[in-house]
Amino acid sequence: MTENKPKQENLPRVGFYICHCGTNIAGVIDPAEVQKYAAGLPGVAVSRDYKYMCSDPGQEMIAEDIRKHKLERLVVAACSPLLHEETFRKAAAKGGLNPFYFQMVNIREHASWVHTDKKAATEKAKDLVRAAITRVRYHQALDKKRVPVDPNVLVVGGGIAGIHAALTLANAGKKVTLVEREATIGGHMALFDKTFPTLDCAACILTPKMSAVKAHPNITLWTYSEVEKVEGYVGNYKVMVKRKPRYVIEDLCVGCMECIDACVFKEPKFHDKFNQGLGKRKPVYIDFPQATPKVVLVDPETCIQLKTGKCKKTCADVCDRKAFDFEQKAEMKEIQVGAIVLATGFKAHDAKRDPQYGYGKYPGVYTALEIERLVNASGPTSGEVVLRDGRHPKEVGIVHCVGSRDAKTNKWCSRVCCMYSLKLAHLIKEHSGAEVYNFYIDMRAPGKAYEEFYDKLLSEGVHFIRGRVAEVNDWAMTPEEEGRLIVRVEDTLAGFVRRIPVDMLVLSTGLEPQADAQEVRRRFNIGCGTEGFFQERHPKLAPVNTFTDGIYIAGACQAPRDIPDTVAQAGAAAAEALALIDAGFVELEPNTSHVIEEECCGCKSCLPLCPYSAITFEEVKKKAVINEVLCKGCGVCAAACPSGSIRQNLFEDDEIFSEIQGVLAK
Amino acid sequence: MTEKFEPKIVAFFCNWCTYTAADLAGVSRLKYAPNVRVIRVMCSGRVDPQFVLEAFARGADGVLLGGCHPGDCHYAEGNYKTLRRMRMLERMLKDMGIYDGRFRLEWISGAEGDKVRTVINDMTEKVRKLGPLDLPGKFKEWDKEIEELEAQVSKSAAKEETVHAR
Amino acid sequence: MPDKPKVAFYWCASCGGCEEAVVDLAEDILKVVEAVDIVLWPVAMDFKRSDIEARPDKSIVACFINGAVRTTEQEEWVRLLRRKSQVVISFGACANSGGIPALANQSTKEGILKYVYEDCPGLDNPNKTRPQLKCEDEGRTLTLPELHGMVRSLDQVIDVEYYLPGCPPTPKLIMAAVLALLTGKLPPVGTVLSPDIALCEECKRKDSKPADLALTEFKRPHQVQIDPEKCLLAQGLVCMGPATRGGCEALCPGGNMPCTGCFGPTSRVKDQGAKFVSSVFSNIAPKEVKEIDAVLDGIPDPIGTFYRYGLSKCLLRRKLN
Amino acid sequence: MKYQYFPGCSLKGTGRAYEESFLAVFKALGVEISELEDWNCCGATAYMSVDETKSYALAGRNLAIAERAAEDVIAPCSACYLVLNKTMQGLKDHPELKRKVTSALKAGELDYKGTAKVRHPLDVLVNDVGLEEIKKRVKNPLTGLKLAPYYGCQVVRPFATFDDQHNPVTMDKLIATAGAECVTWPLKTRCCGGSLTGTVPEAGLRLAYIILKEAKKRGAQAIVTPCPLCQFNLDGYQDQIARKYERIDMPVLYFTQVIGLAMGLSAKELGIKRGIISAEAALAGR
Repeated sequence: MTENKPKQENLPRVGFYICHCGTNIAGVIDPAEVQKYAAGLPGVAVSRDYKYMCSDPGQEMIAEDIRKHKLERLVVAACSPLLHEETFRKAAAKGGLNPFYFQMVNIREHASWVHTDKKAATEKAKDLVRAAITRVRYHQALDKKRVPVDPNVLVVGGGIAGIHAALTLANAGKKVTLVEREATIGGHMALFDKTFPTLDCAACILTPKMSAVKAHPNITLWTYSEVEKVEGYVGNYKVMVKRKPRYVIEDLCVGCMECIDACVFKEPKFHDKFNQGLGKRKPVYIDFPQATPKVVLVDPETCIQLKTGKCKKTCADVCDRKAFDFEQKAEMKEIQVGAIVLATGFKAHDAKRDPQYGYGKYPGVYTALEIERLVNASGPTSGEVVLRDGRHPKEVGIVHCVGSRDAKTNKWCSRVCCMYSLKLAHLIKEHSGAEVYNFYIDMRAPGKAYEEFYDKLLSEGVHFIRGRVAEVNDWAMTPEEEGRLIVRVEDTLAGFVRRIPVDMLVLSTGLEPQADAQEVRRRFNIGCGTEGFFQERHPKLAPVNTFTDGIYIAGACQAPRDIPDTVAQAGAAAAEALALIDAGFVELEPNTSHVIEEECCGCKSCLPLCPYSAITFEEVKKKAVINEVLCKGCGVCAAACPSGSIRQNLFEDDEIFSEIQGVLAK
Repeated sequence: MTEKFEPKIVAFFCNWCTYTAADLAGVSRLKYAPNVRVIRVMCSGRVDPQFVLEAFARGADGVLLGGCHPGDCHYAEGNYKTLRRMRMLERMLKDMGIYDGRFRLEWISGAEGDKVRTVINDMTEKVRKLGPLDLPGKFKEWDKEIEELEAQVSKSAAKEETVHAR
Repeated sequence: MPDKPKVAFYWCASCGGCEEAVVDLAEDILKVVEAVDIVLWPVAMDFKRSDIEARPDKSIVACFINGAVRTTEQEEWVRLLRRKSQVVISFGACANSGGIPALANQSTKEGILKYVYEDCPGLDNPNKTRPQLKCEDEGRTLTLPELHGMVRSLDQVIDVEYYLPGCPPTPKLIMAAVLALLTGKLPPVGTVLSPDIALCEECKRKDSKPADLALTEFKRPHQVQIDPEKCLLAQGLVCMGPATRGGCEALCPGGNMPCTGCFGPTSRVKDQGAKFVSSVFSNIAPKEVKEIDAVLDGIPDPIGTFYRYGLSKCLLRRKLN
Repeated sequence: MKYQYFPGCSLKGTGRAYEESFLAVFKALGVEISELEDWNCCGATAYMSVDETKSYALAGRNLAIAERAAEDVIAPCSACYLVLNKTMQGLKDHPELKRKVTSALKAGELDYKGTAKVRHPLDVLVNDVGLEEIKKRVKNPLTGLKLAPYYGCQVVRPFATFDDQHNPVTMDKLIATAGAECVTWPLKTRCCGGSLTGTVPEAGLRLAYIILKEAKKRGAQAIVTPCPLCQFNLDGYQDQIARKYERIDMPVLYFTQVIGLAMGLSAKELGIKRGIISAEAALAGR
């Protein structure tokens, strides 16, 4: 079998440099010895050691040597390439050498700093240097590719995160398309009455932003729509959006809502999703008065016309704008964007997964979101705290950590439940005068003015019982308990088990990833952590970036978070997108892979390996083709090509084999 | 005099997690055995089983492969591909007589500098106990049987030639 | 009449299939015989070693050697032929990479002898007699060649100019090689005389291969009803085609059997088995160790499967003991 | 359909009515039942707390015998069901324990592999026979009868996979299939007093009383259970409960008796009369 080994006599001329890094390296490794050793290796034309290679004189020395000694390759033994690879590539370029004819040897982080045996560390440095010198002979001249960035942005999700990101981008003059799955923007925040800890009215702070979105000349708002497909790469995404039929022409409807009154159903009788099923709606409806866009829609599941085709269509008759269109079909729209902000939010934990709390079994048990609607002035009871059977609760229990901090369901802390439980306790007490019991594991109030809010609640006379509720049932042991819900809980501060009868029980359900988070992440080619929330590129240093360039995340789709943090993150995501767009182009590291066409047999083994869909199959030639712009340079395909027909720049087989041989040749 | 055997271990570390962790170990000045030589790849998925075999064939006493934890791969799923093929490679190595931890796959995240130390120390000690693998030496040893004959044949050939010439 | 070029054929550790392949040239063989003088062909003609020894060095234009090198006698022969030949063509999988005989590199020489002469079921050898390298019989000394410690490919013993791959090489490739030799249109030394592109290129099932195999199970050919149209890998069968050099025109897949890799790897690959593993196992479905292992269990003999013809050329060369 | 049957001590003693009704119902449903040959104590009772290994060995012996046949094993007693399943799991999780147990069994020329499948009759009735099939054979629907399903602690915890641990419903479905009304209550799996009635009677009796009282309060005419110990505790101590608290007079039936009645089997075949608190009034009065 052939091995294209460079012949001894035509070896490229290598310049070798070893850095002392003050005493950081020289304190353990003997640079002079390594330098002498390298000088004796085949092909090495120049070998030097120097105090600080990364300093200007150090770099200048390299550039000078390249010119003077006609060096064709460069090896520097110093710190980690993650730190200074770019520095020495530039030094090479300054000397007129292609920057990729360079290999760096890490003898600081990987040797001098981690070893105490000087002799062994020096030997290790020699091995690594020999490997690099052997390897660098195989290096190829490469160029960095630049691709332009489309200035338009897609924001997915119309909750407070998406709204804020869209407005920030639009205010900066970028064209934004905001896509929302529901009929209105506003997200979970639109359900709330008040927000903690300031207790400002959620509608008062949210609805102006919603209207601003609708009115902004730079924002195209598509509600009742979903992203179906995403193609392309950073700066150049092609997105397919499906606009579901509302059966009402959006541009014609002015939101007068006369059609709702005119519907053949005299009374609303269908499940009202927006009100968590606590209220009822008609087949033609609008989620809430401030819905944005303020456009009605028709539910095909319950509308007689859409189900049977036989209805008097009183709704359409009353519409003088002729906005009804019962023939409307789903529409596919294609847009081009340079960046995408994902703000798809969360799903509340399904309380039925914890049967011990009796949700769905006892009508007196509610989820926190239901209570949000119940205490909301514009909710189904106009803010009156009333039980499903019409009674007014005298005592109310709030169970914290339902679907949070629980090995059986979700291990994570949902971060907002303590605070919203406090808020609900306050509102319930305020609206009904009931005694309120909070059952908590730990009270977590780590935000600005949060602990103070907790203090306020304590002074309001809300009861706090530290303990995880074991069970809720209707098993009365005394006459006083008759007809009530019994909360059994170990009071871990008092040290005994208590039975607390209540009339209403609120389950503070945790925040979970959206049910389709996995599908969505695949559609956008980003990652999910083990718990299913979208994965940020770095938990500290790149919290709104993803591993796919040009796609940013904000809000509770990344992890449970409250409104202030969500808005801050949305702003950060918008800023990252702006930084990308305003640069105008992106430069790509040339460590991409490519298929050698005449060697490829078209076996498709590489196709499914690429998480970025950079590899496609060219159906005419029946060969695999790699789009080098989409390729992120992992090299999985190169490792797996069964006939060795894929090469990865900077990590070619020859380069790695020679490095292995070099490191072991002695 | 018997010198203490110092195993040679070749490591392939992914750029984003394990190589970064090794850098972190350095920055934290953790001390560990000087027996490992790291070769950097962008993703553990770039590691072709051929590289592992080549390292053994060229004299490595052990081969260590480090990647991101499952689910944390910088390239989404590269480490799963590594895991799958390396599970098979492990079986093949065993069938070829290389086992007992001479080949090791570890998931080390960028935050786990300490794990770099413990894994390297542990592997160095384990391989030290196993003793040298020394495949290049073995290859030479095995090929002695044909070298002997080669020498003989060429000798007799030389003789024949002289006879022939006469 | 001017001397026709002298050509030799020789066999080492092989099954005879390579000889059959030469015979399979059918009437074409007459053209060959017309063009050359065969000076050695143990399967068909009666020449002695002394005949070859008597020839001048490099007097044979081309020598085709099939079979792996397992014994001292084979080694002596190939060294002799090397000396007498201008060009040596390593012929067939056994010569190229050890072939089926090289699977013996999973056992020691002693292990093999012990099994064959002592432990093998159905053996009637109560005294555990083993053949002797030398014995005296009626005053004559009889000798037997000695088994080497391992099976080697031809190029691990002598230098080789060209390789004809296959178990056995196809008549078409043989004829092309012979023509190249006769016309002097020879590629660079070291070339494998077959297209340097993997087998899928010429496989009729290629189009039916799905992009994502996501295999959940491996099966052996006898365990399934093989679909004659569909890609064999897609059917869960280990088909080495993607990691195997083409040139055979996908004979086995055409005959409803998966490729077992006899043509060896392409020139870009050092170790066919390792490379195949890298490719096909990256594409299995499971992500959990337990489930992955369950899939791998479908391949009970990995070495015998992935190195069926190439264990001598495995980078590790043989099983360590 | 064919099963092996592991009676355990209860079904041959205090729980005879369970055995009678179980066999009668399964026979009427056309399910073939063959008693496990040469079975021994399941290993429950005091064994588990005194010597775990011996307890596992005892259970292991039954399992090893059961493995000889291909059929699943039905263990109607909750304790037997629990211990046999616990043994399978324990021997799977702890190789050392398995080694000890298998070597003990080897001495008795038994080979334990861990391939048996231990089932509860509730599971078999609902998932193998099926409610539809049972419904077809209901000749005498128990209309108007209000029954409280009481599962006890062992049958769904922790190994059962056929029902929810917090809120089991298989027996509820069977009661409904029998045509009776099912009481909803939160005490389905609360402790019946277990062995405490014998050791710490003041605690045990209180627990039994709580269950009986709540069932009565919710209008149940009888409690239905799949566990012989529960049946014995709830049925047998009502006199003592009457002395200590109040008289309840709540019949406690096996679910197999209830289904048997609905299928038109005779009270005699089903051992209805074996109960201490007579069920006759409840059954007649509906």
